[in-house]
Amino acid sequence: MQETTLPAELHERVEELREEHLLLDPRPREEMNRMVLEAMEDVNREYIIVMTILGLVTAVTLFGAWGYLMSKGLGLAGIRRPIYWGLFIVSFVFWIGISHAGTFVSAILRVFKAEFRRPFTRAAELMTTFALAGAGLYPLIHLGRTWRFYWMIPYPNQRWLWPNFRSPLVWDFLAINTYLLGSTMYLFLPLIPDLAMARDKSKGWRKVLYTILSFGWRGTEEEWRHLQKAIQIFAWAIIPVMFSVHTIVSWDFAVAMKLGWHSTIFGPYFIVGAILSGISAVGFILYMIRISVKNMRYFIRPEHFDALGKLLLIISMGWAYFFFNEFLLEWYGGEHTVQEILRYYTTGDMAPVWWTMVICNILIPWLVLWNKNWRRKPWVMALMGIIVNIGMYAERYVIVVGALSRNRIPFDWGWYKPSLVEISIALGTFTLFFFLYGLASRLIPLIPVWEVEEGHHAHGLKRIGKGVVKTVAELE
Amino acid sequence: MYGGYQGRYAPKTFVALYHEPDDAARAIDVLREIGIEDRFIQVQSGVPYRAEFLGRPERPSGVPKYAMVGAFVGFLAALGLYYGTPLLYPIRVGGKPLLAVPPSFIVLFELTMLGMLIATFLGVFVESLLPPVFGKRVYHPEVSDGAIAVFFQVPAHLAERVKQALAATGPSEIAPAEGTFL
Amino acid sequence: MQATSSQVRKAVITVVVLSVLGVLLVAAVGLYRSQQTPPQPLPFNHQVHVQKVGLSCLYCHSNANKGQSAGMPTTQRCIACHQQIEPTTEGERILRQYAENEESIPWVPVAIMPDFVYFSHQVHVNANISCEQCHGEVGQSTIAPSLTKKQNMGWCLACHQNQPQERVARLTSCEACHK
Amino acid sequence: MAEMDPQHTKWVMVIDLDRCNGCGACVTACAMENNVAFTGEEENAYGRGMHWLRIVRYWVGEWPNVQVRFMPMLCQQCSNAPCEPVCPVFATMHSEAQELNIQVYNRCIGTRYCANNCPYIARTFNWFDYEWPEPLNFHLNPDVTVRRRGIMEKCTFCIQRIRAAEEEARMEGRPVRDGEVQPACAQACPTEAIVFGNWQDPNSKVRELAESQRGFRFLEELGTEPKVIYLSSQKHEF
Repeated sequence: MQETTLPAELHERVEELREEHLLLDPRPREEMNRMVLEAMEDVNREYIIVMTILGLVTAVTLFGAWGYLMSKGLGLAGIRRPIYWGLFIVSFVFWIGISHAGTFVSAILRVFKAEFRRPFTRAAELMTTFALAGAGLYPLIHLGRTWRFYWMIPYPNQRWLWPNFRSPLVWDFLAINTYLLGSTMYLFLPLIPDLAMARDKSKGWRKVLYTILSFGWRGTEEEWRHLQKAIQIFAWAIIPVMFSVHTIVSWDFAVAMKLGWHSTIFGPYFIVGAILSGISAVGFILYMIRISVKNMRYFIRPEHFDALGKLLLIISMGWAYFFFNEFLLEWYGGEHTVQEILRYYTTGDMAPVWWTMVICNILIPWLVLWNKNWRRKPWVMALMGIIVNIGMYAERYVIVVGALSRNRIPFDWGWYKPSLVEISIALGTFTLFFFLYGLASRLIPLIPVWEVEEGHHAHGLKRIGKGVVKTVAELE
Repeated sequence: MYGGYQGRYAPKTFVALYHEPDDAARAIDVLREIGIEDRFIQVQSGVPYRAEFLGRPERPSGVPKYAMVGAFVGFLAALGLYYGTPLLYPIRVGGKPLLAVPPSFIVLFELTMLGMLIATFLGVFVESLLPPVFGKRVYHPEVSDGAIAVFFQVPAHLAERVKQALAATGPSEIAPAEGTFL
Repeated sequence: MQATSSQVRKAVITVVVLSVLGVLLVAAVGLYRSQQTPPQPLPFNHQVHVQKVGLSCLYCHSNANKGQSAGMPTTQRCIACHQQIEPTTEGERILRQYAENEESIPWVPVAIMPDFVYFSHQVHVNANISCEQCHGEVGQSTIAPSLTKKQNMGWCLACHQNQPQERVARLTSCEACHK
Repeated sequence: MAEMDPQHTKWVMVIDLDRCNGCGACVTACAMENNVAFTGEEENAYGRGMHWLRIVRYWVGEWPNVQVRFMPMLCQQCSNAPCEPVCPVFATMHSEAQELNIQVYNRCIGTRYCANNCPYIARTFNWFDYEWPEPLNFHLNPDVTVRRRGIMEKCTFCIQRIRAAEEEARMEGRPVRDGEVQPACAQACPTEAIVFGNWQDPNSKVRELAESQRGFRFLEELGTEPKVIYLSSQKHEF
């Protein structure tokens, strides 16, 4: 920011750096506030049409189909003996995976002080919350008797019965609730100052809404001190929670006696897979925000896609390592049933899905992401988001459905075809996610303005010899 | 504050608005030189500034204490649920002992973290006394535009002197303010 | 600013008060309805039969020590006594009508066993558990009774756990009562 | 008769594979006794049959010397059951006194985790509410719950018969006699391949048969400690 000390001949280079990096390109807070508020209040006709369609489609394909499923019985889904878990559990694991992006981008990058995170932490945290909202539906949807789900909650009752704390499903229940509550609070805390800003700047029903939601925030030294301390605690504490959530989801499979599931590497394998799909989904969401929400081209720039692309490449490599490790060890183990399962994956009926997974998760990312120019193109990263998520959906399909199709008694081998109701519900969660996200994009500031301004304060340019470099000051 | 004083000694609250932290820091020095104690000064800002930037007294936040208490409560709740409920009504499964230690770590971990996170969250509101239930508090809406608002309380007869002294620090506005600090 | 915050406060208070009232209303209606006795085909008086006449429970509910269900008295069993008594009450007149038409009395059961519960009166009666221990003081009621004791799973378990040590495991196992 | 502890029994089943000819009478009897629903031809072909007991059929040897073998497969009532710890609501649990695997239908919420974790694929799920159109409903056994949709179920060793025999024995003040309890499958087996009894009774027929040289337990290496003992003079291997 000390441009006065920079000589004129470096002007061009400085301009270049400004254009590249959001944090070197400060605009007055008022203008940023206005930009963010404009984005929120930009409820145009297109938006209303899209949201109406999304809402109606969700109501029919998700909730309508769910109601139909409940009224008739789970037989409407394509599951059968011995494939007792199907698309619902696949989708459940998938959405839990997506939900890891918010925490990863926000908490881990905050702990490691990765400055590029600043403008899109909230977009990622919103993803976490809504993906969890979608994921949380599946354990309910897939129950044979959804209306009895509350028996999993530990509460004193006339039956004198408690849930079985040995069951991985109860661990799931505890972990997902902890994560959902934790990540929602973690979304809300840094949002308070922005809501206070919105309160000061808006009128009508929005003013009432933000007055309630901002809890009378004023930005005093005390308030900031407590808020920052809390955010710090959250950032550190929510990381192990996030790791535990997907580990426990993987334990749903790994603790079972089922061959193809009983694997010691499933915990970290699932975590890396979750972050892989989550990070790539962030790329897709940022692209969507950039093209569809007003004023966002200033906040979300190629540098952010570049950074995400690098992360994605590393995580794709990590995923490939775990995948190879798992496959190789199972293969060398040489047990008959496992051999059959692996044959079923690679050359059997599951082969198209299995190879989709390999191509989408390893081949395509590795071929594309090494190139900086491609990484910097938002649409390329959006496409990567779709491709990697197709690959990750396929991975969960292979693990859940593939392993269940083969067991120790060949008489009981089976195949599985998702039914229309299942597919409809699975698609319905996607529309639900986009519907909620679209709603939130007009209700709360998508960009954490105060964090961006703080970033502006922290970043500067410094001349060294005949060049100019970026500097970062540690404010926190 | 200045409780009981009437007339020309009655306290009055003012706000001085700045756009640069340097100016705000100088203003606070000026106020202190005049003899206004730190507790009669309150700073509001749109981004967090560390206390040392503005030369304000450093005070630790109480939030970590909430976190620790919350974690402890969560831990106790988990202990009670995991080890207590099987004793209330024992149900055997799979030939396993009623009280098994290894799976308890999972329950203990999750509920400890849940307790900690909830307590931290609530701690912010309790510690900063949000939402305002004790009446109106001083506030300047320009704070959300990045301005730094320095609120101070002075006895009425000193108000003019303080205002004049502050004029040198380049505030964009000095005005009377309404409400309590809290 | 001032106006808005008071509006907000008003809105919040209204919502809270209304929802509390709503919950209370639902609870009150539920409580009231749960205390109603179902209408019976004739006003039967337990008190007269048990305290004045001195019948034992097994005289009418004669299957209680022989099988799972305690059984309701047949019309024949009622009329066996009542044909020797001049009908004075409304109930006795209705009883005669049933007897003349050779119909059984369509009693409305008060204690309904869910179909997933296995319960045998025989076992409990033979273990010397008095009827009142589970059914309460039915013998003192003057109308066809409502459930005087809340019978739910915890209530069953309270007794089953309170047994000689060597039998508790068997008595508290799920399959002891669930089928 | 030796002293037996009436508070503790261990019910076991012996299935003599050398005697089994795969007729399927046990499957039918089981369905009749336990109100097992008929799912219809189409559903059954899709793998939605509700049999608690099914005849696993497989071939041994190379063409033309192919032999067909049958193996009645049912819940093995494992002492160390993989299905039990995974149920979140204790719908499947272990009866300590009778050493049986219990499925409490009205507690089940239908996670189907137990079925995935069963190496014997012995559990079946109520995909729909099945109907017994008149006059089929007259065969329904009042001692067994009619399950509704979304519930997991499995072989119970005909617990209603065990309970009835135990109650009768208790009223008469004696232990249950060997052979007094017979599950429907054992009762229906024309070749008497299925024998049922109390392991705690040293003179019982099951005890005698189970100790024969031909005895083995299916997938014993998994450590599930099944309580169904198969007898075969040939090697059974998949």
